[in-house]
Amino acid sequence: MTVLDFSTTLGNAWFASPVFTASGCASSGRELAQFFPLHEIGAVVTKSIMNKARAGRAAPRMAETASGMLNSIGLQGPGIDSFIANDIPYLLEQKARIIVSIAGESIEEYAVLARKLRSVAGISALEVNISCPNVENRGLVFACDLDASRRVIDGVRRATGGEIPIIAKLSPDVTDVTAIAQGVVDAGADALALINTVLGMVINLDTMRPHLGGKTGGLSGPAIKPIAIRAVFQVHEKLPHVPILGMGGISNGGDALEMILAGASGVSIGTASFGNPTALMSIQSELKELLVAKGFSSLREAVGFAHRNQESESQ
Amino acid sequence: MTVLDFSTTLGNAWFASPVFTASGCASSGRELAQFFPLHEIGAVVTKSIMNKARAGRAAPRMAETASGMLNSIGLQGPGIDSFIANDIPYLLEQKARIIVSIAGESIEEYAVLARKLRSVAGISALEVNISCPNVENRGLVFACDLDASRRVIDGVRRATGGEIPIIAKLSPDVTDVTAIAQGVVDAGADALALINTVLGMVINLDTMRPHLGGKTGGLSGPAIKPIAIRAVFQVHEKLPHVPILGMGGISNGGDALEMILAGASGVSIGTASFGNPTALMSIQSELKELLVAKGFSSLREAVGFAHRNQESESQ
Amino acid sequence: MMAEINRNATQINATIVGNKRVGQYHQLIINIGEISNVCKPGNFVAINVGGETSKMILRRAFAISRVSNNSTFGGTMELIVAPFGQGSRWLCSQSEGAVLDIVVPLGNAFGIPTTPVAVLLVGGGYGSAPLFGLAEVLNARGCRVDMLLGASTAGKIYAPMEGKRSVNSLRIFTEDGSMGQLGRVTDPIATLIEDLNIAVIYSCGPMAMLAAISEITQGTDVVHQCAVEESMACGIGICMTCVLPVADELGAVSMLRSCIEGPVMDGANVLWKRVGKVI
Amino acid sequence: MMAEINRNATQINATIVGNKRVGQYHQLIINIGEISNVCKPGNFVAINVGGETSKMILRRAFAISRVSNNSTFGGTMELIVAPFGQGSRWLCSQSEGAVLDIVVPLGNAFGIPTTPVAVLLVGGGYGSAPLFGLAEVLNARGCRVDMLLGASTAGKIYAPMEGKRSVNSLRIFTEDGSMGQLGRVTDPIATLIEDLNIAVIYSCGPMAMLAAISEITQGTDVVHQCAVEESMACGIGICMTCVLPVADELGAVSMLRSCIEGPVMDGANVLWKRVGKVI
Ligand SMILES: Cc1cc2nc3c(=O)[nH]c(=O)nc-3n(C[C@H](O)[C@H](O)[C@H](O)COP(=O)(O)OP(=O)(O)OC[C@H]3O[C@@H](n4cnc5c(N)ncnc54)[C@H](O)[C@@H]3O)c2cc1C
Ligand SMILES: Cc1cc2nc3c(=O)[nH]c(=O)nc-3n(C[C@H](O)[C@H](O)[C@H](O)COP(=O)(O)OP(=O)(O)OC[C@H]3O[C@@H](n4cnc5c(N)ncnc54)[C@H](O)[C@@H]3O)c2cc1C
Ligand SMILES: Cc1cc2nc3c(=O)[nH]c(=O)nc-3n(C[C@H](O)[C@H](O)[C@H](O)COP(=O)(O)O)c2cc1C
Ligand SMILES: Cc1cc2nc3c(=O)[nH]c(=O)nc-3n(C[C@H](O)[C@H](O)[C@H](O)COP(=O)(O)O)c2cc1C
Ligand code: FES
Ligand code: FES
Repeated sequence: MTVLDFSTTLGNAWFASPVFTASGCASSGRELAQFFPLHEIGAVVTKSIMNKARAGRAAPRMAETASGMLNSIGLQGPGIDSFIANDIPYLLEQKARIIVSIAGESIEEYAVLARKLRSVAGISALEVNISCPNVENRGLVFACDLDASRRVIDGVRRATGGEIPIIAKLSPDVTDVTAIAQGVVDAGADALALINTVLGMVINLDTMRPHLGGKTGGLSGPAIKPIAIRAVFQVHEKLPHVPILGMGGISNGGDALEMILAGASGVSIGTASFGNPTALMSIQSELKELLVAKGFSSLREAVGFAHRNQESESQ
Repeated sequence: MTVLDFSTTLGNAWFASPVFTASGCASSGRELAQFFPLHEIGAVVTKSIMNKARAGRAAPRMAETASGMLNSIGLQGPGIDSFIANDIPYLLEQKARIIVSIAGESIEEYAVLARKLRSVAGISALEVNISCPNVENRGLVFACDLDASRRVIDGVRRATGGEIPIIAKLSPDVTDVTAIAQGVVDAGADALALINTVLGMVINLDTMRPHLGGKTGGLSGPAIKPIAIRAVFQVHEKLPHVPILGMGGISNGGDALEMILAGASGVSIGTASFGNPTALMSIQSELKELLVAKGFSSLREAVGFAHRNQESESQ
Repeated sequence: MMAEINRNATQINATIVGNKRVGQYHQLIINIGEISNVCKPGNFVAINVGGETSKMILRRAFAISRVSNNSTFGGTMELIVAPFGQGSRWLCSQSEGAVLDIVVPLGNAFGIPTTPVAVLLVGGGYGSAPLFGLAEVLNARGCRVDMLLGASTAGKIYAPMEGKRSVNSLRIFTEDGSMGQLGRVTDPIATLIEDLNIAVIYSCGPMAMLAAISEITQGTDVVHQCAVEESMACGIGICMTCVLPVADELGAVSMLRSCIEGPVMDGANVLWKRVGKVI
Repeated sequence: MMAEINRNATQINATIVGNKRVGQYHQLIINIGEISNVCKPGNFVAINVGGETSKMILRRAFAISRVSNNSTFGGTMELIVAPFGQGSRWLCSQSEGAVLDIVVPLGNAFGIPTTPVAVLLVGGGYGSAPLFGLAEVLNARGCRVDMLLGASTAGKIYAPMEGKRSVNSLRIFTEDGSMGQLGRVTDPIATLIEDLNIAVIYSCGPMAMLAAISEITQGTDVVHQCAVEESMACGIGICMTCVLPVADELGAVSMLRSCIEGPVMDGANVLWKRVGKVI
């Protein structure tokens, strides 16, 4: 039997497994600990945290759609200080690997968050969620604006001094995701996370108005998997040396492998955990089995294989 | 019982029903005629036609995805001359209302097509599919480029001399669909069709390479409905006086109503006809019943109702 | 407290051992083995619906109506399901022998008074389901238990024969008068609080009913423990979709997850008027 | 011709009256009433899979194996289904009495020689299904019918007892030798053409098998009528996903829809090497 090297790296961070939670889909980890030991997965990516505590959007905050769901949480959270005081110690106690997701309303807020986290021990990487409205620029989402995206990452880079790998999380709601990817990598991102949710809406046929309190919401789940695979494929094609944390609709080992073949070095599991609290465990073991069955001796060999395999097509 | 006015208009074209086929999902009509009389629906929107005959992309051309499908047809078709000679007369004979969808690889090709169609009797409107690669500009899709989109519509407008309503069909794969919408309306579009398919990819786990012959494909079906509703809502909010032909994942009367409440004056049914050849008939009758049940006396009253209804929310 | 989130919750494959129509509802009996020992009145279960090829990716939540620890099947739980939309209709169509993927028990439980006091149980529609199991527990504690059930019409009243044994009185209200008294279940509450010297009201039903009861108990000493029903994506506290605005003792309002800090909440603390608004 | 596209095709709710495992396949018998009268060997049926809440939005195509016009159920059709992926597994799991949403008959039919000639029928895996019904028709025309069936292993050979009655000889090949002869079904074809003076080969099975037969018949007078199997989104000619590169008499190549200009095609005209390539 082949011994499979299942480990992966994002920037200079090493992980024993490439299967992570997705930000906002595991809260800060505690809630899942009843279902599996948090140290058995690659890492816990925590819910995007802002500088101040935040109540989030009005209910209803979700709508189920065909093979997907819309959410409109609005980054509810306790604020960075409480997070550092309460959530990080818990995760460390569980021996979980930690990737902290940060979100801001201004370029400065991102930098403040990064500075506060720089000195916290035990954080493997920062995921920078730039799919937030930029209050300084007409609420335009950072991730939809090349220049704003670059400036956020540049600010975070300066704040961390390069000590912690920076993963820039991109939105698919752009004309050319590879241009944004290139921009944030130039600005100092060590890795990329894609995709965030796709902007969507559901009209409630009873009230005959938008169902969600926040009107629009983010579409996630199997419905968006083809969009995520495409985005990862395109970005890996353009930037083959930049590690990608792939996500969007992954719910079984086959989906995870598809994402890895497209170019992801790791995968985040979001919505699948809602339908199945042990999804991370089953995806992890199915992915291992599939890699072995396909004859790979390491995860690394499989990363981006769909690109390399293109010329060798026989018919 | 209320007498429902089910008619709609797009520019100066009037239709007895707001339920149309979607371009590329009804071929040129003949194939569906076995399942229902073509004159009973709002209009047949024909498969996008180019100037010359075209073989299209390599197989496999489709992949089923969760609540959706990817297609990569590559605009296979007989070319405009054969289309005018063979397909239009057939549709006229069936007493079907006809919307001809045109596609080009250059701004000039669109104008040529429009000129050829200008003199053909019995065409209710032109749908201009600008989701095509612009061979004169690095294959950049027209619909993803504000300036190219405007120039296509401007050229078509000049060629038709304003005699036939022009419906510009937009892609959702852009950062701001309302900006493209505004641009094409300024350039002379009388109405908008949205959305075209969303760019996606599936990796085949057997071959471990992109499943489709054309690698990427267009995602359609219920999976994308929330994206379509959002796009229609956004565009109607910005341009309330521009009629919209809404499409994307509509498979029952409730879906059609949702689209209309979001701002569409008519709906196109694409992928649903693949799974159900009589989908147009059932959607049409369900929509009628729903409008009556909701107390509308005309379709027109329901168009964009989700916007007007927002202030009146009680709690 | 935090370390106890989802304590006891287990994901299991559980077999349906009974499915019976009761009025407009289905009474489902599901074999959950020893887990029945840790289920408390107020807890709920989250069920996968639609099978392997389903487009419905989220679980559906159902209040546990009752558990039985020594039935012929080992431990079982009972659910009362309204065939409302696609997921619940699918569930109601499952036959005996069908295996469900469930997560159970979830959520907190109704608080039980430490001294025998007079309590009123108010149920709307299938909201009566968990109240009968609760009544047994309260009864065993020596409480005087009175119950009010309401619904739009007779077929939506769920009031099983055996359930009535644990209650002192049971009054039924329907909006169309087709069963019990014509009117709303909330109509007699104010009077009953006075007459019976009610210390605690336990309620379960539509949000509007819970809000109405909170209005009645406002400013009184009556404790109002209500089981809320917000739409839930995960049921285990990881998605933040199921939140309600709740005030703490100091009046600070936060959006609490009704799946783990509920479904049972103190009605006096929920800001009913701000449900569905940005806080 | 164009006016005849999908002629006879009807969308109906049809009841399963039989579902039996045969080797690795399921034999389904479906009641289609009078429609059985217009089904011809080569036609296929498109079936909705997964039910109301399914994430599978496209129909699945299955060759009609045989029809029976005066069975006890009225007209029925038989399908041989391999439980391969989600859709076909769902179909195989449906019990007698289940109602399917089907569109039938679709596609063209095998051409039948006007004079009694010697024909060879070649089936791969479940591809043998439509060949038995075809054999009966050919037999009735006075043709000499010989048959070759192949598969990777014995469980994938479908060769019903009654089917053998209409054929002169039946030889079976398996790649693992677990049934019949060890080898490929295409191995003996060249010799048989000579020995039996074959005029037409009818084939149904994997694309590679069809291509191999076309290579054998290339340059000979033997007509090769093959039933192709491209993945189909609609089955009725409206989506253009199921195309194959096919040459006409003048050598001009076009992408023909295998659902309406097939599934039966002239193997000599299909550009097998260009399947899956841009033409
Ligand atoms: C804590 C809790 C306890 C519940 N107990 C019961 C019970 O005992 N019996 C019972 O019949 N139902 C109960 N429900 C409601 C039950 O979950 C919904 O009836 C069911 O989810 C409806 O789903 P559907 O698929 O049939 O409808 P759909 O309309 O197809 O559902 C679409 C989505 O909306 C959500 N949704 C729809 N209605 C409700 C609702 N009333 N509450 C919350 N989410 C909803 C669904 O979960 C789903 O995600 C409970 C809900 C919660 C949160
Ligand atoms: C004209 C025709 C006749 C057929 N006759 C038979 C038959 O008699 N018996 C039988 O078992 N199968 C037959 N098939 C294949 C049958 O349609 C597929 O087995 C079935 O679609 C597999 O679907 P699935 O959902 O199980 O697999 P999945 O892998 O889940 O299917 C995913 C998608 O790929 C398509 N697909 C997968 N395999 C095939 C295939 N081999 N050919 C075409 N599309 C495919 C499906 O239609 C679906 O859209 C036929 C196909 C065609 C086109
Ligand atoms: C309820 C919910 C909350 C989310 N919150 C965040 C968040 O706080 N920060 C973030 O970067 N992404 C957030 N996401 C996006 C996910 O991390 C992920 O990118 C997306 O859902 C696609 O993956 P999935 O289909 O596996 O869920 C959220 C998604 C959901 C469904
Ligand atoms: C197989 C297929 C072919 C299509 N061809 C065209 C086309 O030629 N021109 C065009 O404008 N849109 C084309 N479309 C897009 C549809 O018209 C429609 O915009 C899209 O599929 C979303 O609607 P739906 O979800 O109802 O299918 C095609 C879609 C499909 C699935
Ligand atoms: S339902 Fe997910 S947090 Fe409550
Ligand atoms: S399957 Fe749609 S055209 Fe053939």
